[in-house]
Amino acid sequence: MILELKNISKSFSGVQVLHDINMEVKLGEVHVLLGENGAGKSTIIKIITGAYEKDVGELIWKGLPIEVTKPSDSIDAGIGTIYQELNLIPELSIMENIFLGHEKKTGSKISLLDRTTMKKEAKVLMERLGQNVNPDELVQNLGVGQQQLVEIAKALSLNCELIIMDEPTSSLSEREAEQLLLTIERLREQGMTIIYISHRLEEIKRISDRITILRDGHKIKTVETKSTSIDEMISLMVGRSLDNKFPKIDFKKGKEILSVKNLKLTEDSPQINFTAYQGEILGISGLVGAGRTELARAIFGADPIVSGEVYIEKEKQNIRHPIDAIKAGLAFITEDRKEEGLFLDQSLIFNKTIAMLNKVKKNGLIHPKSQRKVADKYVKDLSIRPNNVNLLTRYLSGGNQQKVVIAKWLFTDARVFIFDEPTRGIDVGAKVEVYNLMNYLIENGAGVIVISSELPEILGISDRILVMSEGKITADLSRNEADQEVIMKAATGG
Amino acid sequence: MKEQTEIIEQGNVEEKKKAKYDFKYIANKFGALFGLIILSITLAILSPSFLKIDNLMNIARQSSINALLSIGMLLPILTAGIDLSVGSILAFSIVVTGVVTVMWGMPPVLGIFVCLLVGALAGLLNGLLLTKLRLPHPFISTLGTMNVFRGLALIITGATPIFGFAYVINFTGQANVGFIPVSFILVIVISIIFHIFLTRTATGRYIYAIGGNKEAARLSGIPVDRVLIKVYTLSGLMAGLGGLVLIGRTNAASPIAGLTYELDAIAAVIIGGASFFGGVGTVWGTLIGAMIIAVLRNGLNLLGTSTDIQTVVIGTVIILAVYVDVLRRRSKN
Amino acid sequence: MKEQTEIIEQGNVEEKKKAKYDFKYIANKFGALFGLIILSITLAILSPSFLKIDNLMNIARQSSINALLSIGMLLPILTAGIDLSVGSILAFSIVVTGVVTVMWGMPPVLGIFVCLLVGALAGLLNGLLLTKLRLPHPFISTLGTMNVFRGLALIITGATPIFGFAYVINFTGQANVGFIPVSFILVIVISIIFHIFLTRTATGRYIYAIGGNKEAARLSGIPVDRVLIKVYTLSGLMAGLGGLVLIGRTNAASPIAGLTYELDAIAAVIIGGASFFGGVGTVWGTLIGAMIIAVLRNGLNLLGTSTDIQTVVIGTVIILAVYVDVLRRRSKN
Amino acid sequence: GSSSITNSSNEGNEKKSTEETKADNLKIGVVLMTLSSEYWKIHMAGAQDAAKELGVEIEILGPAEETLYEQQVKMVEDLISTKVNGLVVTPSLPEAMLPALQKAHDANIPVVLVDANVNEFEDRVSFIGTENYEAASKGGEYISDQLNDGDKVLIVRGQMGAKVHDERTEGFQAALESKNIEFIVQDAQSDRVKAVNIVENVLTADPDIKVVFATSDEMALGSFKGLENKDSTHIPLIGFDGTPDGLQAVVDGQMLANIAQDPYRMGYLGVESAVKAIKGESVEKRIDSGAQVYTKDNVEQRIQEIEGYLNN
Ligand SMILES: Nc1ncnc2c1ncn2[C@@H]1O[C@H](COP(=O)(O)OP(=O)(O)OP(=O)(O)O)[C@@H](O)[C@H]1O
Ligand SMILES: Nc1ncnc2c1ncn2[C@@H]1O[C@H](COP(=O)(O)OP(=O)(O)OP(=O)(O)O)[C@@H](O)[C@H]1O
Ligand SMILES: [Mg+2]
Ligand SMILES: [Mg+2]
Repeated sequence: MILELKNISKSFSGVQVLHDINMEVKLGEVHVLLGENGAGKSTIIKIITGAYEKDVGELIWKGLPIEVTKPSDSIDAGIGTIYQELNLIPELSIMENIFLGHEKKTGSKISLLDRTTMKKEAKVLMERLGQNVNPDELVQNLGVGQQQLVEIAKALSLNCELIIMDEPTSSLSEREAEQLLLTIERLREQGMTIIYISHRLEEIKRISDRITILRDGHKIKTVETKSTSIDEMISLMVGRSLDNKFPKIDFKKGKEILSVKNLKLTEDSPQINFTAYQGEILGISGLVGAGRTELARAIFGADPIVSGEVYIEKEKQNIRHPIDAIKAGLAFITEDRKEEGLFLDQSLIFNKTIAMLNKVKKNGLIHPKSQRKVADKYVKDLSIRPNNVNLLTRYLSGGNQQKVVIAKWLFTDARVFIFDEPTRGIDVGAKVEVYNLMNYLIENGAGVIVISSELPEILGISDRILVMSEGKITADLSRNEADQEVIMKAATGG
Repeated sequence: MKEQTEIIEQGNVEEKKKAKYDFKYIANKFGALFGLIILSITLAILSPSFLKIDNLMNIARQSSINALLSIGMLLPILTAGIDLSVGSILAFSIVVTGVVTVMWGMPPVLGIFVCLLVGALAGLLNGLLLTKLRLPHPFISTLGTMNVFRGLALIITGATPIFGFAYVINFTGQANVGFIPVSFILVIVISIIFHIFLTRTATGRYIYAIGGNKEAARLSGIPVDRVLIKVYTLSGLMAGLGGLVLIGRTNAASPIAGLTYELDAIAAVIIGGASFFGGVGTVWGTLIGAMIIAVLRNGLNLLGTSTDIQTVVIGTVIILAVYVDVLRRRSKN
Repeated sequence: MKEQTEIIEQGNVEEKKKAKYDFKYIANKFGALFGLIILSITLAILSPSFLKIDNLMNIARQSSINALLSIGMLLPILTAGIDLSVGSILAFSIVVTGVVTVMWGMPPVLGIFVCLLVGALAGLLNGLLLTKLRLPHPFISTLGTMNVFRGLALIITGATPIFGFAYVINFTGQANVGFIPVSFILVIVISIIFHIFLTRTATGRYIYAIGGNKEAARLSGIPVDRVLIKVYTLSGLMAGLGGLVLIGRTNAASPIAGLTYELDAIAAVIIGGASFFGGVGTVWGTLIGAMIIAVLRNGLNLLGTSTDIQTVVIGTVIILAVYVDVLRRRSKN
Repeated sequence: GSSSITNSSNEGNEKKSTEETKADNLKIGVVLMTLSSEYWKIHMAGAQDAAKELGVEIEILGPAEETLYEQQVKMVEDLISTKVNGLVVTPSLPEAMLPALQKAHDANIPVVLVDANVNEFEDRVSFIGTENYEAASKGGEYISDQLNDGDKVLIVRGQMGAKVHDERTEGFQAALESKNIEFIVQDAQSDRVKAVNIVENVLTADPDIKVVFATSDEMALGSFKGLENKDSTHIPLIGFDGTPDGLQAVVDGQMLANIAQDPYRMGYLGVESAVKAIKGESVEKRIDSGAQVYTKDNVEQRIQEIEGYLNN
């Protein structure tokens, strides 16, 4: 037994989110925490690492009680953590971020930083994760996926005995996720203990030894992975079974709704052409850094373009700014909820209505009652928890934050929705709700484009799939043509 | 910081919940008052003159200029910016008003308009500099214009104050309704308008959005630049309005009026619970912040405290006022 | 902002990349110099005295106090904070030094030590207030102590300047080595030390990390509070050191010394390319920012510009200096 | 002061003082331009000594800087609230003080103006002081002999727009009007270091400056350092204020002359006149407290006087 949690409870502002949690992590196992969004997984992690202080309970580390009051306590004890939200310093380099807090120093008296050694080690660490990068590159220049890998490298560099990973694969594409899973398996072989959180049930099945299931802050039970099917996992965490993970309605291809012609993002980037139709869900797949986000941002007017045209319902649009895009009927659900999506210090109501305040006005003024009404509706539709629309979004769990971002854009009455990694961090149950929402949108004649790095998702929900590689569209596949292999081949450049 | 907005948001919470958390709710809603109340009680004990109507009206009158400037300053701070030029804009507005009314003989009523207009235009310039030049932070544009407007005020007047304003212009800063200073009534009216503006209009909510997360605001289709220009224009307008009150109070327009007023205004906003990082703050908090400063200065004068000791006490109270707020919020959790 | 740090980081980039981007690399590396160079050329054309060695040494001497304060100020700003109290700390340090050496007769060498120690302790107080009271932003703690230390300086001296310092104390601010002012040499040495400190030590990088993302820094096990305390202590120390130079420049310790110096220091840091939002900024940029301010003041004096126009010009140049930098960076992309 | 008119509001005040206060329980409020400079500390000493000798209570206020004229207004208002029996005010922007003074008058509080007059306020008990303008022109007259037609003179002054420094600058210039002097006026904002910088810079561009005049001793002492740094201590330097350090600089030959008003006397007379007015005694409407140019010849005596003031 490397770590034991005894009678851990925690509440925030009078609301109890963990109820008397007891749990044991065996030396050398991969132990998964599983539960719906807001079940309390991240909170348990943060209590173990000292990011939060527990109200009551006890932590036993290698047989001895341990007092963890601040993050450095857990780091010193030998626990490395990758938090759900990225915790990197954008202004610092990859190397500096990896060694932040445990820098290598030259032996001399004034102990300057040993940049050469750190750089070498950083490079090696990143290579182990399949990334050939310049360790001096600033983190702010990396995509979310690469940043996540830097986080992982940072935890690995600690030489710790227990690594905690809170949804590390949620922002990774299949290939990077695979790299990570291999790394985890290798670490386990070397005797490392790992606590792992994910909403991707297949990977849980593959790498874990045991699973502790949480529901609403209560521990339901701990099970052996070997003897548990995915359906069982679902019914344990949701409290009911889920018959269809990818509800799909019949595809009736309608009019052309969005068309991109000869779009060039930079002088020397390739031209991009594609069209989306009413009544279909158009998936865009690709590896991390393939340029999907850049494409979406360019269409949405968030970044300048060099040349090219965007048509909505065959009408040429002049989009220079997100305002133009919204006017033209576009919605863009960004992938980085914290940096680009949410107003963390504002309530759910605020976040929900900010992009379309005209709809909640009465006599020229914002009408709090109507605001509240629409917020309540979406809280119910997307099962956002807790269902307090006045709570600051900062205090929502990661998955629930993601739902708030989606809710914001659903409210804008757009005709074309571009979802960039929409189900990142969302639990299986809620995913189905998001897919149903997409179905609802196409039923009502909207265009839906989904960028996703999760292959099963892309395959499960799309009617047509574009694959991108190095800024180019390398494949345009119908639902029937597409499978994992074809996509991976196109994604790696043909 | 964070908790406060939460509370504000909870303004619309269901009745039964409100009842349950009743005491807490009120204690927190009026939390920024805590410091002010403690301070007032202390001063009332120390000085018999403090609670007299006469003196309370002094405070009302004396707080008004800073209150107006602070309400203006709240806007830039909500957007995670700052406006260092308000003191200079105030001076610039009033000397221009002096020139056009006293020296050129423009009708006084128009003079009022000029004072506000000059303030607003000066603020507009701040906004344009910030957004069109894409300056990294308004500290620069407003530090620059703080010097520019001060210099212009000196040049226009040849560094000489202007006197002899008409009663119409002096009215706001000088007159009373009953025993209540017009300037204080003005502050209340402006506060209500700004409160509605910030909480109930799209632009108002955009201000919070920009301060909370500028990139998210942009991607949500908020016209960030246009809102910022409005913000600095309004801040300038409030400086002009503060100037109008100052003319009335002193019957003069001096080119060195308003020196260091920006510090008092910023202090009021921050004491009132706004965050330097933007997105958090209220008109009422700001108003209370301005009152704390005014009450403190008044009280120390009543007690006859010498300047050097006053300086030390004011410094200490600024810290304590914010600390009381920190404690209150911490105890809440 | 971001680009600048990037450039510094690229100091270690592979040779072939460096070669390819050679011109750009140099243009950017020395980019913050652009404004300074343009300004200097303009002044050299306008005033024949500007480029005289004699005058250049004037500038070296005159920039030194602000340069020291600015280097100190860079630290809080890097952590997304601010230190408004540096001017007051400077005054407080020098009057204490005056009291202990001139009035109590302490050996002058110890006096130097006292001056620095008082500065550092005052800064330490700022750091402790910020971290232990968990104040939301150092604007509050340092606005408070700005008043407190000024008040204390006045109380200690009864508002009377102290003069008659020993040569040892005056040395730093007064003496030359050859024709180069000791104070300028001091600035260079301090710059090098701070550059190494900020770029090559763990604490230095933590300062950037805290400014970049405080929560991430905390979760990485960085002792955030301890680093912040160091930051404000160092800022105070530099104010003390600036005070030492000031004593030498004026042969006196006045309790009203250093009024508004914080604004000049902040301006230098920001003109030098640091970001108010933390995490971005360099010692060299700051130094150039301080030089721009000093050159400007010197040039306007040489030209005999009248004060009101000077004020306008200074304001305009502050904006332009930053704008030039904005343009340079934009053209880079 | 030529005319000696009895204060018009005397009778009213007399009634009030007999009704509400005993003569030995009087409280005088004094509002100075600032309390954070040596000049005003001397002024304060005068006021305190007068209060002690006359057995009245005294409350002295002043803003942190001379430029904060609105705060002075607040201080007068606040003192009215505390029901002082008399007020002594040194307005830094005189006209701005008018509404507050009117308020004092309406509350039957006699007001003595010191150092700077408020012309429009007819109800003042008295104005005590020397106009800064006249004092400064005395300094100009003093140096006039040493200047030739067309010479350059540097004036290092305090904050532009601050009345005290405006008047000192203008007075000095006016006295030299006939000489066709080229004046270089620079604002050092009463900061010693800025004065050093300005003198260094101006002398670099114009080494043929013939005289330096600083509108306060703080800046004059800084100017001397500037002269010293430019090896130009031969250039005559004139200070203003007559602070102990400034006078000592005259003794040491650092300054040629120091123009001094008599802040101690002003402070003393201010309180004394206020008390007289409260008691219904007659006070001259205009009292000239004198101004003097101190040079090596007469400075020693003045230093002794000042020491006497400050040490009792
Ligand atoms: N700082 C906080 N203040 C208030 N409530 C909080 C805070 N942090 C978390 N919560 C609440 O605690 C509950 C559990 O959150 P937690 O982040 O642990 O969920 P999770 O299981 O990790 O969910 P997800 O799968 O969405 O990441 C949620 O209801 C959340 O709103
Ligand atoms: N701000 C930036 N500055 C520089 N390069 C960037 C920036 N953002 C992304 N990139 C790079 O641009 C390329 C395309 O990134 P983009 O984010 O569009 O890819 P993606 O397919 O959406 O993958 P991801 O899953 O990482 O979001 C990548 O190589 C990425 O590293
Ligand atoms: Mg979580
Ligand atoms: Mg992406």
